[in-house]
Amino acid sequence: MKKVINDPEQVVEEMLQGMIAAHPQYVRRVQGFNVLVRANSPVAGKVALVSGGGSGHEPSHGGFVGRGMLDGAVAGAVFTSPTPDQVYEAVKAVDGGKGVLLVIKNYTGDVMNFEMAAELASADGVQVDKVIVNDDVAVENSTWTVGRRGIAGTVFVHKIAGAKAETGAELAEVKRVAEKVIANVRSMGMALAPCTVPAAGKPSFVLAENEIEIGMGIHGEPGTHRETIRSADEIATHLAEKIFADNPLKAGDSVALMINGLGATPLMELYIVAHKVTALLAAKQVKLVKTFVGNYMTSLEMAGFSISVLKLDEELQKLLLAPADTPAFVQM
Amino acid sequence: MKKVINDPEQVVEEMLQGMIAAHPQYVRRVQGFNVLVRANSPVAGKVALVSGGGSGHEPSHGGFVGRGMLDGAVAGAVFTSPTPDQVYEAVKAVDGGKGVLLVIKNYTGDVMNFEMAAELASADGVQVDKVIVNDDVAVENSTWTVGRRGIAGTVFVHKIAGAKAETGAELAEVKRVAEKVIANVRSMGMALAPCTVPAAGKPSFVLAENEIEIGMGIHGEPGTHRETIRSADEIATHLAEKIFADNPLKAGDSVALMINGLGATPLMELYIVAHKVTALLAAKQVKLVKTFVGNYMTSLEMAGFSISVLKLDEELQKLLLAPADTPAFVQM
Amino acid sequence: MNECLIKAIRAVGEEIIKNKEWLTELDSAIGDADHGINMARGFTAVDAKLDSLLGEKDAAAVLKAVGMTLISTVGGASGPLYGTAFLRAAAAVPGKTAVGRDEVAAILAAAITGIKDRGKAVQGEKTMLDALEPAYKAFESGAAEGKTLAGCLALARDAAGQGVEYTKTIIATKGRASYLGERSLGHQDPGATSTHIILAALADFCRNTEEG
Amino acid sequence: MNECLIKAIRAVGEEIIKNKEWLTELDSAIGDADHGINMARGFTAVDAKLDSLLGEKDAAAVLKAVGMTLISTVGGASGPLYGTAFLRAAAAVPGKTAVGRDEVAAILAAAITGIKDRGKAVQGEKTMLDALEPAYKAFESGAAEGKTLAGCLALARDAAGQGVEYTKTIIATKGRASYLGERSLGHQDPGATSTHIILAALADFCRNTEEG
Ligand SMILES: Nc1ncnc2c1ncn2[C@@H]1O[C@H](COP(=O)(O)OP(=O)(O)O)[C@@H](O)[C@H]1O
Ligand SMILES: Nc1ncnc2c1ncn2[C@@H]1O[C@H](COP(=O)(O)OP(=O)(O)O)[C@@H](O)[C@H]1O
Ligand SMILES: [Mg+2]
Ligand SMILES: [Mg+2]
Ligand SMILES: [Mg+2]
Ligand SMILES: [Mg+2]
Repeated sequence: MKKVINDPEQVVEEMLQGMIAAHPQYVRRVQGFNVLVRANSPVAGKVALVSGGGSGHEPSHGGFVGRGMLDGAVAGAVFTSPTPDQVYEAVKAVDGGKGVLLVIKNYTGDVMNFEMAAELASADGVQVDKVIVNDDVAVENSTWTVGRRGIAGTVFVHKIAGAKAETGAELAEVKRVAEKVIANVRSMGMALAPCTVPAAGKPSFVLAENEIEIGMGIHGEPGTHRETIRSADEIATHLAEKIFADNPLKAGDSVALMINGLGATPLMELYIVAHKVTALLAAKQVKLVKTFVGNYMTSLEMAGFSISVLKLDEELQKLLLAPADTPAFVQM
Repeated sequence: MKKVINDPEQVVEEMLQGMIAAHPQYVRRVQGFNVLVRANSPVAGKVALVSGGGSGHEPSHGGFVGRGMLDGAVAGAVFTSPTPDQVYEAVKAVDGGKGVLLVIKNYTGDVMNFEMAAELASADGVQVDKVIVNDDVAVENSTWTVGRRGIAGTVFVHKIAGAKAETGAELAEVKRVAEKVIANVRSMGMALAPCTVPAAGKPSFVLAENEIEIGMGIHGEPGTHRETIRSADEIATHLAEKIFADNPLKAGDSVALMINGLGATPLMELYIVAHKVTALLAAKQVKLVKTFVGNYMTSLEMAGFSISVLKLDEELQKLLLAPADTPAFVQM
Repeated sequence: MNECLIKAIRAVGEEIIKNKEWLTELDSAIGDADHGINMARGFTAVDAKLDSLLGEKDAAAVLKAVGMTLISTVGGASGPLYGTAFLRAAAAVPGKTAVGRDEVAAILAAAITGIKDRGKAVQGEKTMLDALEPAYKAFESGAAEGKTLAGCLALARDAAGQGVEYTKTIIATKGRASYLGERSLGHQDPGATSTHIILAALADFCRNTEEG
Repeated sequence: MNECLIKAIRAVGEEIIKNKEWLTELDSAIGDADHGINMARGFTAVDAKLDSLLGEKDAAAVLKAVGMTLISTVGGASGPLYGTAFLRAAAAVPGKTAVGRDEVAAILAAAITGIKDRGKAVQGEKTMLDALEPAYKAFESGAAEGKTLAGCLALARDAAGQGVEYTKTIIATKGRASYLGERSLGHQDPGATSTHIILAALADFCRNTEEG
């Protein structure tokens, strides 16, 4: 394991300290907890958004704390859901009196820990509700599993529900919009190379020089299957078609597109993928409202990418294009 | 070589097509050339900024084309300076009548190719001037070399000179500000793992499991020396102290800081470095005006990072904090 | 006797920490390579917590503190599940100052209910329940035969071990491993394995106590 | 005879393309692993360009077209340098329709001046000049001894080869390799090597032409 770290046990702590030292304009830490909230939290008269999960997905989620997106982000150990007490502290720190929406990625651990936190906060009289993001179409047979996973599409939920909350909307309204995003966003990923959890010290799987993993999650867990490496266009088409099959698009539809790097994939490769996917969308006569290319939901230093397509109606489009100002996502 | 590409010979072409497909709001391509310019170029009444260099440094430089930063970016082959005719086309496409400033990183090839382009454009009657960025303190003995290299500090030149140009300032003024940035910015980098030029097909060097390369450039070329891997704090301190030695800081000084990822280094590690460097600056009682953490000037999928410190006076600070709106750098 | 409970829990923690790497390796095959790390972090915190409980007479208070500590330090799926198990265990032995065979039976039953309530899994889904449910059954049959606590726990341990083996033969339909579909076949479940380790540590501890 | 010049340049291009990987490997040791790729890209474009110049009588026009093509396709440091060399070479043989020994001497001299003007290097800095300058001297001494063009080029090639060996013994102070300081010792310069390849190809071509 070759990493720029000091101590595998301290990576989350030092990262959080680095984030607040780097971005005091945006975020502060809830003392004693692995929780980042907006520098000016709680914001009165606004529904607050809290998300989080295991660390190692940076800039998710701390990088998205700021105006127009999240109010708080909870950082668990690497790839491990944060505990309920941490989430509970986040909820308390951001509640501005209009309630708190938890944006949870659909993993057993995340769901259980966030739900336990919601129970604690509700008992305190805080209005708490939740949405569960499950955009990953790689997990097919969801009757036999705990359902699809939440991956990069979660960033669209942060962005759009965050913009809605900024309008002063009620909790139920913010939740409705978040659920609309969840209903309309689909993602799928692949990996060229694994990543290494610092405390584990070795890669979570091994791929041969000509092998790729299709249907990657974002926790170093294996994907749905392996295959021999193919061209960027073929891989991108394969992933995109799985997405289109799950959420068909017709001529005239509007979408937002995200080509998300998993951590070690250069922008050059992401743009080569973008080149293909935008062409596939153009061939369908789909209107591309905005494209995001970069590292939004990573898996430490995993090489690979995911594609997310969000179908937009007028409401979602307007909220997507609304301003945001966070350490890792700024939009005029 | 394991990459998400189609054809090693087509990576730059497909990347550029991907960029314009993804960001038509920001950039368009000069037909037939590897040149991206602002969607609304030429902007009348404004000095235009053109930069560029070999590809493989994304988001540099095409990602910084937009309001408040560059007007044009020229993409050479991977790690190879673009040719004069390409730069010449960029200059012609962006000149709004107030002249063009070329921002060149100090490499023999870049300097020669950009200068030849300037000669061609001057012959056409375009007002062209240039600045040469040489922020890399790793290259010590500059009497014996072609001088220090230009690396991530270049992004500060784009940002600040770009903001100056946006005010309507004359070419000489924009150049003066750019040179002030160059005089005040220092950088140094290191690598954990090499990168592979697609057309070359294999890594440009090999590092043992416990070896790191200090004083990395951004073209896969070896650094100044190798050493055994140390803790993040030790490495960061070593690089920062080289920077401080070259451009001493005193209590009360204001700086901007960039912790730049070389391509495959996760944000978690960059923030761990930020944690240490911000502490070193705080110990010097230096005021940290803004910190940038992320991939700004990369070297394909190289693992590693660089630190850049820019000493700010009031003028530079104001221009640094001015708005910018480009695919890879947005600031409110 | 609660000194004994505390010692037993410490013995469990020692075994979990000893098996940290192995559990993580099992989780890297069908999960996200953190189960051992999570559990070791949790039981390290439990060990520290127990220091402050040395004088505690109430078994329920000890179990509750362990549950709360696990919930706030383990994270992931196993944190809420094991944490809830201990909280429910506490509720099953209110005010007890001694934990004997019948109390342990009540604890196991309550733990199972807690894990099911929290995780919505049933036996056969390749989870910790595939070790814990047969273990409880074996414990009960041992008790019916009049075996001592140590004897019952030995039976429970062996049944849990068989449960772990059984998890190799089934496809996961709960937790992270479920995403793998058929690829989860042939691998033993990390959570079932940690349950087996816990029961084995308890069995050992009680045998030594009864013998010593 | 300019048909001959075109053929000669094509022969040069073939050798460069054949050595693409080797030149890149040399550049990966002390540079950025692109010299072979750059040169091959350039001479592939030159080859295509020459197709459109088959009827061209003026040697200067051919050389200028080659120079412009190299400048607009090679990039990096070697593009402007070799490109300028060819442009200056063109200027050295205005209106010539035949290129003989004296013209080649003038071409080499002009190329050296062009490379020096553009790159500000002198001999001994571990660049292409360390091959080209001794090659020119050897060519001149051959001419003074009355050797044929092929004979002079053979001398030039050998001197360039020695120049390449010499680059192994010196530290680079120009170009990208200069950043390496002492670490550039022991490695031969890629640009000097490509100059040697060019001269060797020319020598071969002329020997075959004179003999055939
Ligand atoms: N719904 C569930 N019910 C019971 N046990 C479960 C459930 N989901 C997961 N588990 C158990 O949790 C274990 C994984 O724990 P751990 O790796 O610590 O958490 P995570 O999967 O969040 O990384 C699995 O091996 C399984 O035994
Ligand atoms: N100033 C200079 N004068 C003459 N030759 C030079 C100079 N700088 C570099 N070179 C030559 O250029 C070669 C490198 O060319 P190339 O790899 O194509 O360009 P780059 O260094 O820009 O990647 C070096 O090996 C050297 O011979
Ligand atoms: Mg986990
Ligand atoms: Mg180069
Ligand atoms: Mg796990
Ligand atoms: Mg080179």
